[in-house]
Amino acid sequence: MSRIGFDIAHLLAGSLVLVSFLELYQDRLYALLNVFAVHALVLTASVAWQAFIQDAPHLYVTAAIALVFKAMIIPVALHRMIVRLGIHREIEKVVGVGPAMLAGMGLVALAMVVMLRVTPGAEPLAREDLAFALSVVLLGLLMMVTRRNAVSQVVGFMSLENGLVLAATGAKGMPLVVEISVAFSILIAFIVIGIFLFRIRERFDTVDVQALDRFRGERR
Amino acid sequence: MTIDAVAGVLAVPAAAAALLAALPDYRVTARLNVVATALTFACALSLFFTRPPPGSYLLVDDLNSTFIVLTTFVAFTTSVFSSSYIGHELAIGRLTPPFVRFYHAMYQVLMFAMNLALVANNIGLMWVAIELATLTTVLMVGIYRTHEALEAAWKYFILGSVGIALALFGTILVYMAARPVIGEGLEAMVWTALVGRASEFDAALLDVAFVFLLLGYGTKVGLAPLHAWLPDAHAEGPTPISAVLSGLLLNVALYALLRFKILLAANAAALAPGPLMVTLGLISLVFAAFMLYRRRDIKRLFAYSSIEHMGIITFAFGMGGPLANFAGLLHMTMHSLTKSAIFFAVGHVAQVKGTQRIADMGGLTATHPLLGWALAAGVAAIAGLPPLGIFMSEFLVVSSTFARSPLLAIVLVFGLLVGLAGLLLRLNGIAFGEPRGPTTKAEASYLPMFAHLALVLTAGVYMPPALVAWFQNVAGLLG
Amino acid sequence: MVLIGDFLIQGAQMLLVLLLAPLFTGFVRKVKARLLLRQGPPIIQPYLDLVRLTRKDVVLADSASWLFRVIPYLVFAATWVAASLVPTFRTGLLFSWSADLIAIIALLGSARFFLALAGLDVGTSFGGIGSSREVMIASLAEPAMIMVVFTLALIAGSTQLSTVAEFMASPQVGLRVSLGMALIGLVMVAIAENGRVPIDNPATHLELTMVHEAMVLEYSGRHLALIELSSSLKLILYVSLLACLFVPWGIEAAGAALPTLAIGIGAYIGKLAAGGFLLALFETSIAKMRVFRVPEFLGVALMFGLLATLLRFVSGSF
Amino acid sequence: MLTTALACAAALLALAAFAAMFARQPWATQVVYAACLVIAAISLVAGATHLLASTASENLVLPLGVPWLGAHFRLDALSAFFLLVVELGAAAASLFALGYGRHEEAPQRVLPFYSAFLAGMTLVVLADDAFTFLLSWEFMSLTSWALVVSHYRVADNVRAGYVYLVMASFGTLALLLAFGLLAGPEGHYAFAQMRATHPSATLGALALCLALIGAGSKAGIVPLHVWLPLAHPAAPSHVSALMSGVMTKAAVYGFMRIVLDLAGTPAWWWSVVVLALGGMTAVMGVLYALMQHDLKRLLAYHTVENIGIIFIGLGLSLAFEAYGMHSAAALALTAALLHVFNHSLFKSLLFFGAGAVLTATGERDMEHLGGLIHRMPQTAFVFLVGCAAISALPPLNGFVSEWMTFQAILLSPQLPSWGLKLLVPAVGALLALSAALAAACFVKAYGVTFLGRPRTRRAEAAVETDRCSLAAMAVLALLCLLAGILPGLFIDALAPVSSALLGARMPEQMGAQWLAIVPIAASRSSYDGLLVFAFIVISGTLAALAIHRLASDRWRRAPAWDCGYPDANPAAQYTAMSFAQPIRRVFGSVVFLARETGEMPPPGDTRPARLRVELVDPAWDWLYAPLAEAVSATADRLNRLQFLTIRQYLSLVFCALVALLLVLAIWS
Repeated sequence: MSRIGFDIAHLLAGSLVLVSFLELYQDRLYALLNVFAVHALVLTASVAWQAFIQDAPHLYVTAAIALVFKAMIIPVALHRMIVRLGIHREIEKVVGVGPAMLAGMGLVALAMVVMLRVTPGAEPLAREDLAFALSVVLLGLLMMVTRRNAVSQVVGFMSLENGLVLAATGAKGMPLVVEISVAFSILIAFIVIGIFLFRIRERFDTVDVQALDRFRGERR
Repeated sequence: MTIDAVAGVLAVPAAAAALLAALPDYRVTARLNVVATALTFACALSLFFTRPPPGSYLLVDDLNSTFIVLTTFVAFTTSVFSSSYIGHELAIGRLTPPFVRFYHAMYQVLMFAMNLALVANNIGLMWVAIELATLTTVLMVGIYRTHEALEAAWKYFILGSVGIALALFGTILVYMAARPVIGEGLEAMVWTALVGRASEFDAALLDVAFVFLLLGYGTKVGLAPLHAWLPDAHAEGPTPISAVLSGLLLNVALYALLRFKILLAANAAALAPGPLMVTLGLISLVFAAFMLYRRRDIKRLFAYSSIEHMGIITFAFGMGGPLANFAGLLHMTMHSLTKSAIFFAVGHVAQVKGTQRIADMGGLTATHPLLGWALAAGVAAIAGLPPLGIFMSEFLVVSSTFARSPLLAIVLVFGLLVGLAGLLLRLNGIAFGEPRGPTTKAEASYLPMFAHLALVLTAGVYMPPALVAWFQNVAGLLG
Repeated sequence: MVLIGDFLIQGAQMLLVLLLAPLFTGFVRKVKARLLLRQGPPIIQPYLDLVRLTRKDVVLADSASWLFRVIPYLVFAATWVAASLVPTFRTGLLFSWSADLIAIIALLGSARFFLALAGLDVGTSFGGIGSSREVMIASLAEPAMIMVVFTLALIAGSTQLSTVAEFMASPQVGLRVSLGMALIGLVMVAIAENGRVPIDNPATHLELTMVHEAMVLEYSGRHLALIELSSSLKLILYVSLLACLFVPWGIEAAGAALPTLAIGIGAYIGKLAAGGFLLALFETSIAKMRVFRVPEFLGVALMFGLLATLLRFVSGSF
Repeated sequence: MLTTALACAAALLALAAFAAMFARQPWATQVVYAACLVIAAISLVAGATHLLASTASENLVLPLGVPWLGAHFRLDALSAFFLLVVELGAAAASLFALGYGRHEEAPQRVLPFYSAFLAGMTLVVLADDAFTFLLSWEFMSLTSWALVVSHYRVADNVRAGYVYLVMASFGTLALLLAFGLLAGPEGHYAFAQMRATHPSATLGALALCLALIGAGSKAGIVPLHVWLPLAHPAAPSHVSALMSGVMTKAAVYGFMRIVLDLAGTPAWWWSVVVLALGGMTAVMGVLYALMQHDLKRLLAYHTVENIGIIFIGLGLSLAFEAYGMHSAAALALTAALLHVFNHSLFKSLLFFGAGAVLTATGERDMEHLGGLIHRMPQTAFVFLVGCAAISALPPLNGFVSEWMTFQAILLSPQLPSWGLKLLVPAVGALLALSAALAAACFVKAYGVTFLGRPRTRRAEAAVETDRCSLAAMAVLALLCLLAGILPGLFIDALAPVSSALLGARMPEQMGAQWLAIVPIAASRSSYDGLLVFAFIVISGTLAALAIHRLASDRWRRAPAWDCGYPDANPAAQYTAMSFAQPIRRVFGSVVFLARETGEMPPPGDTRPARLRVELVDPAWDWLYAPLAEAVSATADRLNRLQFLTIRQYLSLVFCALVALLLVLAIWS
């Protein structure tokens, strides 16, 4: 593969990590949704690029899904849900932005350390890509556990899953990629609908906090 | 003809699922459900005699045919139990016919998914199947639509999804490791091909992959600290599903773990998977053992005991070696049979007493002797008291471990003792003491319960040589 | 022929202790009285008492059971057998091997066991007091006694009284610290076991201070006679035990001729007199102690016994 | 013989199944107990013949248990002796139960487990590989547990059962570890294989400690005894007799099998542990017993004491064996074994008596009894024999074994090691103390229960128990006397055991003149129960005859004298509590921190004066309560994890992931 091709893929993957950091940085829901849309766009670009350089046309489908579903439908849906459920716009954090960022740095470093032990194989792309994908995944998880707000947690999960797609597409000739991305989109749809159905206003917690105290046989 | 057996294991549930979704009447569907599972079990048995050659998608070897037979058998007995259980639920109006219909369809889908996961030769396919099974159970856990049921389902769903993601990442990594060696495309995901050339894979990549797979599938196995979904899912769903979850789904997830353990073991440079599994196993064992003490909900109690035993099994497989592996297999089988039997009993008890609160049950051996003694026997078995099967497996695990690494064995024994004390404490309250709660007669289906207990008892004192040879062979495969 | 002779000797020994026992009790009383400058009863008073008692009817409490009537005979038998197995004037008695020192102690123990039961049988409060105190004292006295036995057995290499006595008579014993301690311990135990001052006062009739007397409070007539007889037997047993263990001189070895036997008997009676005198002297010069000082008293005895044993262990020369 | 015994065990199991089916039938009780009696008798004969014929050990392998190993069974001298003990107790209990069982209100909760329990004990002494042994061992515990909770409505029984089963499993796990140690990583579970591989001294010592914990917790070694006084009394009386008289012996068997047979040649310091524990157990057991006023619990505590005596014997034999003094070791071992046998006799007898009293009065609390000797004279008589025997009074059997233990202690100066030189006499003192205290305790038990005047209506209304029960007790009493006056017979019967385990035996006894027993040499020490018995009988009858012939034999009834106090009501009698008061003041204040608080109402106040006694059970309050505290505290801490929010659970997963990745990063 051409050097430039590798550089561009690399750039896109790196920028995905960057956008993840941006997500971590936000403290307003709408802003977060916009940033996530950007995240999805970058992913789309990178997938499309992979499809181009691997000339694997089926990856374009994945890119399309990423573009339509993640970059457009989901953000809009969430946006409307925020309005509908009257969720207030602040993002409640367990950990402040600063520490969260530091933790994120640590995670990226960890991802690098773990991945760079991998022997540079046929093409370096795989290794670098994996490192970035792993960081995106970890950052997504970090976001899920440091944000109290349901919507932001969904966003976290989705960016985690973006990392997966990045890895999957980066893995040259990996079968079932499209199916996987479809499956995941359905999963996310479930989650979003669930939030909507169960009227989970602020956080996943509310449901079981009540359940703890009122419903379970396990009353303390 | 040889393909038919495997095809049957998959096709029968699939077809049944479609059919059951279509049919309205409860009686018919319940019967049909039983018949379908029976058929599946028959197909599974035939796997012993005729075995298809490994394809790029499907594979049947000694390891998974053991699992398949166990799964289909317990699925069969559970469906028998479920017919009477669901009948009662309908009678008291806890479930409406449409939901029952949905339930039966989902039951078959679940069977299909688990069988698929077991016979899959392609790690991607295996992943898909396990996730399908997870999502199905999520739907069934929430089927009562009560607040806490929904809450349990939701928790299960979220944690499960994260698990799914992690497992997928692991799978991708394995593919990445395999691709340079095997080449692009489907072949690089075929397990037989992978294990054949695992020694040439990149060790570091395999390590990372295993970490993710361990966490991803470990969530399904219910290993602490990934267990959170398990107790509530068991407690709030219909009891047959609790039985299937404890008896089967956990095994299936564990099976996936074992496959990858073998893969890693085949690569000398990769880190030994044993210690990780041993650690997680011990953590789960001790943690669950202590959790038993504060349980007030009978189904949650046994859910935690499932965590405990999955811990033991993981520990045994982590230790490895012919003795420990044999013990692990035996323990897994015994645990599936016993735990599902216990859940059968618990289901009827909860229906009779109209509650799952242990405090509201008591003197069961006096009010419902059969149920009470069956439950007592089940608890004795699960607590590892002889002459029941789990005693033998625990005997083998502990004694073989103590000779190899005493400290581990002492932790193990400690956990076992704490768990036993916790279970018996609750059993005392349930089975003996002044009778409490309604004493109406239970219209229960005792057959599955006692069939399981009889099997467990037999295995405790006598195991047919054929079975032993089989297990030893499998234990050899596990390395 | 020899066997018959041995039989006679054994019989003579049994009769001897039986006959001497009341006399010894009387003697002690007399000496005590004299030391207190009283006239005191005649020495043969105990015989007279026994005869008088045996003539009287037995008055049984309403709540007394059959056991109550059997016990006096049991107690008497056990004590007599025990007493007859202690060599008095001649070692190597025919049956002395049938029970060694430990067995003799145990025999006395069974006598006490039944006596304590008798104290509880009628169901009166004083009987209970007596029994419970008696067993408490015994539970401390027996270990002390056993320790003394250990010491002797370790020195003589035997628990067989005849053997021990012969060994003690032999010059190779010499003077040993452990022996001295054992002696003191044994004396203290003997005092406690026989309920003498300062542990218990055989002459008291103040209920709350009684131990032995309280136990037998309900007995009358021949039963009481037997009990009295066996307690004097026990006393003489302990004295002769002390005699044969610590002043074994004059005890004839087995198979001695008749005239020498006479010497033996003489020596024995001399020892008894001395022992009685010392006992009386001791009792008149000391006051009875409170019941709960007794454990301390016997604790001391136990200490002596244990010390003696350990000393014996630590070095053969002691 | 082995096949016979195994067949009997199988028959018992079958009987259990049968009983489970038909227990509710009116005839079931009689049939089951009769069948148990017959089977136990057959098996008893088998064991006795093997022991007396002293044939070579028989082996048998069945295709059961651990698959590739099979279930090994073996009948050698040791197991034959213990088989004899077990079956004798079983037969007696079944005979007793033929009458006693009629009063059982829930036979379906007793019968199946009873015969299964017998089968379990039989199998324990026959098993010859680790798995079979532990299987039968724990099966024995399980069935006896079911019997303990057979009166399931009583909360105390259920609690007792809980403590019992937990302690039992603890013991089993300890034994499991011991076997794991001896079996090695390849899993040589057959005892024969373990014998073949001679473990090193440290390994053996570890095995000894584990065996001491495992078997000791079942036998009731202090401080592992806490379950025993709870569980034994809770069961029906014939089962209590079995648990106390026989099951604890099975535990002793397990200890001997592991330590004397499998763990290789002992080192001298092994014995120190055993001796110290034994001495402590003996004294603590009897002191505990003295503080009780529940008859069955008192008996249970005496089991603890006797186990202590047995372990003293075993410890001595270990010590002697370690220095190759085989004959002395044989003496100590024989003493221990003889005490095992004797204790099984009189403890069963005493529990039967307690059971008879329980059925006659419905009372276990001695403070509510009294005067039973008038209502149930035969029971009173046999119970008296039992009391005398367990108090080690000559000429009964309890004395013989204790006497032999003393003789063994007297051999200790020949031991080279100083530690033992000093320890053994101290243990001897403890032994003497416990013997004396035991006598005191049984004066209390018998006096308060059977003598005096009835303290309650129910005691007044008591009636003599039935024939079968009496027969069972009478047989045991007779055996007690027989073993007391003809000890030589039994000692010689034990010779094969000691020669099998130690390669040495006590000198032939039956040859000695007048059937005396001579442990070492006639000049050293000897005891002749027969003569002593004869003397006592003869002199007693002589005295009686003489007095009745020469003096008066008349007697009349009158109110009790009691120093002229009018006949107070029965409540004024000495109670068990007040009887034990002096001893409690001497020992209890040290061991149990006993405190007595008497409250005397002021003059004119009609309230009764009260005396309250507070005891501290050291084992429970200082060892087990803290443990339970710790466990429940941990449970509380961890239980918070049940109440986290999903996000927190996710963070658990996240932390696990990061931790594992870190491990990877560092591991490289």
